[in-house]
Amino acid sequence: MSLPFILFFVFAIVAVVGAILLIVAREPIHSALSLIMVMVALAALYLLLGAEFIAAVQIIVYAGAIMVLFVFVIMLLNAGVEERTNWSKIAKYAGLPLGIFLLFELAHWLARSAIGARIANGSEGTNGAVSTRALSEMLFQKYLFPFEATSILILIAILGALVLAKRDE
Amino acid sequence: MEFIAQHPVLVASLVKIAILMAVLMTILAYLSWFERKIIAHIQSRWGPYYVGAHGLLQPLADGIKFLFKEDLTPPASDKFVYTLAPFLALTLAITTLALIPFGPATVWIFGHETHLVVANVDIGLLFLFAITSLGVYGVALAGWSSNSKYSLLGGLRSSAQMISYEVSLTLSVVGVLLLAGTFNFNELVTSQQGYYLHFIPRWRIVPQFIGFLCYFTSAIAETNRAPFDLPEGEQELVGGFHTEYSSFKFAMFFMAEYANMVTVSCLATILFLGGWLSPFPDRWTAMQYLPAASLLALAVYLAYDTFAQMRGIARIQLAVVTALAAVLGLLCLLPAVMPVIQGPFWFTFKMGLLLFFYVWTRSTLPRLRYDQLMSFGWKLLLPVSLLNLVVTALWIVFPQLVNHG
Amino acid sequence: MLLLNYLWIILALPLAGAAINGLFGKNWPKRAVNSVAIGSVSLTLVAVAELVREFSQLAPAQIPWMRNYFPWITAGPFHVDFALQVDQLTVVMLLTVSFVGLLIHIYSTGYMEHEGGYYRFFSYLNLFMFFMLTLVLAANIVVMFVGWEGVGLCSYLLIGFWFLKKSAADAGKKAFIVTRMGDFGFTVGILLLFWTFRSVDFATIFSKVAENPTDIGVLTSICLLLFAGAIGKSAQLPLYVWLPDAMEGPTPVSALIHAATMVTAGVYMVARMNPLFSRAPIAMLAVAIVGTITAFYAATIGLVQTDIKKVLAYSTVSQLGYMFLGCGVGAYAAGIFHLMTHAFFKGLLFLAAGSVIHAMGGEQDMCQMGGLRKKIPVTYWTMFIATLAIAGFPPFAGFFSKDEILYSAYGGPFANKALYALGLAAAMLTSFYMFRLVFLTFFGSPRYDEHKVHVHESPKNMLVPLVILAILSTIGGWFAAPKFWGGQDYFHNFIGPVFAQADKLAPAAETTEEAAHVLEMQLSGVAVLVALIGFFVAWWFYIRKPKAPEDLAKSLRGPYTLLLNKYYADEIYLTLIVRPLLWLSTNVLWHVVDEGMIDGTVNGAAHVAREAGGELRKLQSGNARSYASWVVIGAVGVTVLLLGVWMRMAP
Amino acid sequence: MSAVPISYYLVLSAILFGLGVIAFVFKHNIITIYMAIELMLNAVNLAFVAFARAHKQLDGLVFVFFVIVVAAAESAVGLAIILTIAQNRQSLNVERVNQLKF
Repeated sequence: MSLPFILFFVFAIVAVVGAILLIVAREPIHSALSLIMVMVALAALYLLLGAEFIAAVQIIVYAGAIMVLFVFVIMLLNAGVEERTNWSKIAKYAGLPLGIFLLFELAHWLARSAIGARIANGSEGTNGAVSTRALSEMLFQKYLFPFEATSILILIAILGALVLAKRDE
Repeated sequence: MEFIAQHPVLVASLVKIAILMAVLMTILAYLSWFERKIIAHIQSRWGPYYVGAHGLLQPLADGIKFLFKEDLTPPASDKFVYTLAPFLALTLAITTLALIPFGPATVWIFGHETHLVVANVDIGLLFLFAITSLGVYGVALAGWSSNSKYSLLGGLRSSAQMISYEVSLTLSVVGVLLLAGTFNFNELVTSQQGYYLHFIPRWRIVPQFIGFLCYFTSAIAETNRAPFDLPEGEQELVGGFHTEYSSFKFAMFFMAEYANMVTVSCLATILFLGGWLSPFPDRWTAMQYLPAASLLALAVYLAYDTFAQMRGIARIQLAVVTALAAVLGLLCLLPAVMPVIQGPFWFTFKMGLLLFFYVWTRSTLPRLRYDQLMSFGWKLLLPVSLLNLVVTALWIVFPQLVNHG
Repeated sequence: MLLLNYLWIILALPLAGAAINGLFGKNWPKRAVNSVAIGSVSLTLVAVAELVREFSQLAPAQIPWMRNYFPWITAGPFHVDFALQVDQLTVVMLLTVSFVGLLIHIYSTGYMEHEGGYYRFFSYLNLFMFFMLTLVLAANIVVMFVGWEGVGLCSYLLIGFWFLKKSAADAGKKAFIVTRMGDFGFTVGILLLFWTFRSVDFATIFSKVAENPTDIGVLTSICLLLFAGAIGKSAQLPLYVWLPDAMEGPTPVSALIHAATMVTAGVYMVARMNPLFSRAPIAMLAVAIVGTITAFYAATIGLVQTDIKKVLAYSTVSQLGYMFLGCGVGAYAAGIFHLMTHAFFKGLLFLAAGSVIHAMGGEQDMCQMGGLRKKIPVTYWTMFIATLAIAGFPPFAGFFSKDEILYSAYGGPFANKALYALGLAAAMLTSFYMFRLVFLTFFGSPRYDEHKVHVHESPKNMLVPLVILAILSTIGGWFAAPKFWGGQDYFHNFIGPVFAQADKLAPAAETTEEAAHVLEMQLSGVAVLVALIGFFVAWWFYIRKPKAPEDLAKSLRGPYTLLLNKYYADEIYLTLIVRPLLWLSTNVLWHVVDEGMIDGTVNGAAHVAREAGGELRKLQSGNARSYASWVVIGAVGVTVLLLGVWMRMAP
Repeated sequence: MSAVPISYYLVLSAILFGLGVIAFVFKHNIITIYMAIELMLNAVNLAFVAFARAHKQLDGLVFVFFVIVVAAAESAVGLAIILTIAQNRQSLNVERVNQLKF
């Protein structure tokens, strides 16, 4: 049981627990906190996978910006305990069981399937972090156009948010 | 046991963390004293004076007071989050300091090599930003959980403020990153070695002066300090997000604030002021004695003070301090210590300077109105830092364009 | 080498003129419009002159001179450049078009003076020049097709220039539609051409067809299809019907488009395509036959028409027939030469006719004229010269060209006596109806009310073109005067290289040089004789015994009415083609196919959709959680399919 | 240092994704449903990073980057929508926002 395994299992458990808490919590703010927990744990896992930059971005953008936005909105709307109505029969009788089934199916397949094994072998020998420089070069050369496209997308999103949130007198 | 043997890194880190925490806590404690003293003198008062000589024991007294006060929890509050918030704030604030290198990458202490940093991460700066960006939660959650209008508004305000100023903070730093081409603190510092015209140090503040201004301004806002300390604007909303907090939880917010100040100043030192680098060229070897000299000078002054001014118990306390200063000064003269002490000395010196600026602005400038704050952040600071970034980028790219068509 | 490298300037000038007049000319004074229109065309003429000068300095190897400006269409193997080329044929056409065009522009300034839509008219004319020049300069058949359709469009616009007059509008539509039929063939021909040679460039096609002989059947069909286009454009049987109606347009238009230039595009195309045609004897024969029959047929109709412009229109048709006869018997040079001379004298005839109509204040019926000789002498003399030219009297232009065509029809490589005989008859008829026209118009006693109509000579800017054209129709023939006439036959020497391939293919004449000359002498003698006969008959009928025509008409009631009604061609077309088509499209295509099938399908689809929607919409409960569940169900389905089934199958 | 087999990460991401789906169906509060979506995105990101590590290629990381950016845009708009919804009908329960139906 070496250090990476310990760390992996610690953070994996944290993530899963966070996800479960997200589901069971009745207070939106608790859900948000648990989601932040998941995200931080994932960031740590990214570090384990040697993706430092992504880990940082994950925390800065996801945990630091998006989730802050969520918390912000929750505070703004002062969202209280969620009421659990069950008007959608299909969600109750089909959605949930199938969701659980999906979970186990995916997990089982990924654990057992040949691809999973092959990739597991593929992981051997890869060590050391990805250099941020290489990543940035790929981002700004190979994926330059998508990058610009996303910038446009964000601009549009900002405008949309403005238009939506503006109270029309 | 053998697990530890496998991982000596852990041990080293633990030791460093212990030292850092000890030093940091005292610094945080005495930062309040420092601040109160300076403000007092700026307003031509004495400031804390009676608890110990020159009020040197004031922080201790405050700490004890905080500890023994009753810890109130509003009944309507969300207990879990309410308790979580201050811890979050303080932990995050302190964690960042683990990334700050206080001295050269490798120094030799008593024959074996160490780094004067807890964690030398390859992309340290990004991590620092990552952690500081989480700092918002402390405030926001505190504001929300204590379930009171003042707190909520304060929390909302401060989180909004922090988010909006984080943008310009990051942007103003990017200019430096472009010039240095790395996220690693050590490289960031070492890339600032050398001198213009043989005596002006090659610090990033010279080419990035605008960036520095933007950085420092948004840093003040980021740490919710005057003149941007709206969240605890007493006039409109009592104590802001920590209105409902009392005793030690309140103290934690306090310490978190100071820790943030320290972090930000450290960052500014590293990015713009050449970190631990000495402002003087190495050939001026005499300057190596500067730390010792300054400490000894302090000791001398204190000694004079002790015997000229002090009476009774205060005289004894001050004598102890004098002795401490003298011992430290002499310690710095040891050939084993002298090279090691250079980096930290200059680092703390610059950091202290910046902290002094902090206090200075606080005691000088009036508080902004909220809309002023926001428009200042979005309409002035952000564009300026963006412009700075663009100009820097062009400055870097232009030669390439010229050369390679 | 300015213009050789910048050929497009020649196209740009008239286009610019058209654009400027069309866009801004509406409120400009007539003078401004004139200066733009005429300025652009005269500049074009100057450019063409310069081009010819530079062209004359080219080495034979450099001809045809190609310029490739930009790739226009690229779709897989199908690649078309916007490319222009210049060779002798092009030069001849360029000179003819731009020169006659300029004269007619000038003429129009006088003729259209009192008309509305002045700027529109000139903008159209310039546009026509642009397209005509494009057609002539094109280096591949697609660009040529652009010009081809462009001139068609302009002729439509100009025929229907007075679009408020129903007859004019209908004539325009008729011209457009009838030509379409030919163009359909032309388009198919282009496709077949590309399919056969994998290229649309003339140079490539000709070299390929020269190198490896292609299947004769394919070649023939290509040529026939292209010729179908020519039939439509150049108003040959059976698609000639639009040209007489086209006379609804202003007379300058008739002169420029429907006599001098556009209608000859077909001839030009056939000549341009000569390497193909010469390899397809059947096609050649078809061309020749169609040409000859048209020539004769149109001439017969021309005999009895009383509308001065209609007569000219039919004579145009028949002259075009001559040109095709020339090409058909392998004498392309002769055909082109006749094209040129015909441009001169037929243009002149139309302009003169226009001048007459102008003088008569819009009267077009020759039975309402007469005795105008004194009143409008210039018009009279010019028109008389033109008549001599068209009738084929030496030494006027028409003589040489027509004579040469007839000669090659008789003794040429693809000679055919029957065609020759028919052509000769047509020649006689030509001279008859032309002199009939002259006599009816200018001689005898006035048959109009002199108090109402006060005849006046046209203004200078109309007469000058007449005179110039008259001079040309007089001396124009000497460009191609055969040796034994003491001429140098510049024309053939000049244009010869273009038809080198065709001449190589042609079976060598079995007769010797001087024998040929003798034969040609005799034939031209015969031609002149025939023309004289026509002249005398006309003189007899319309000067000597003015009553005779009526008697003849009475005695030959049947044929007369037949001719008068143009062989009832329009009526026949109406009953045979138009009516059935109309019936088909209304009763079958409209009521059955469109309303029944298409609308039925659409409505049925809509109905099905509505019914299905009515059922399915119950799924839309408005409860987002249900939707989420549906999504999950779908996801599970897909994953089960993917992981459970597909992954198992995958090795 | 023996690396953790990639399949572990994949399984983890699968579990997180499944939990996200469950939350997506189970939660009633619109904001939390958004969070569920974010959770799923995160799970996918983990898979991406794992694959990138496995194939020793950076593209996966770039994709993660894009996913994060798009998520940011999406949440900005989404939260604005939520704000308007909450203003118009004083409830965040997704089942109470059911006017848009046949």
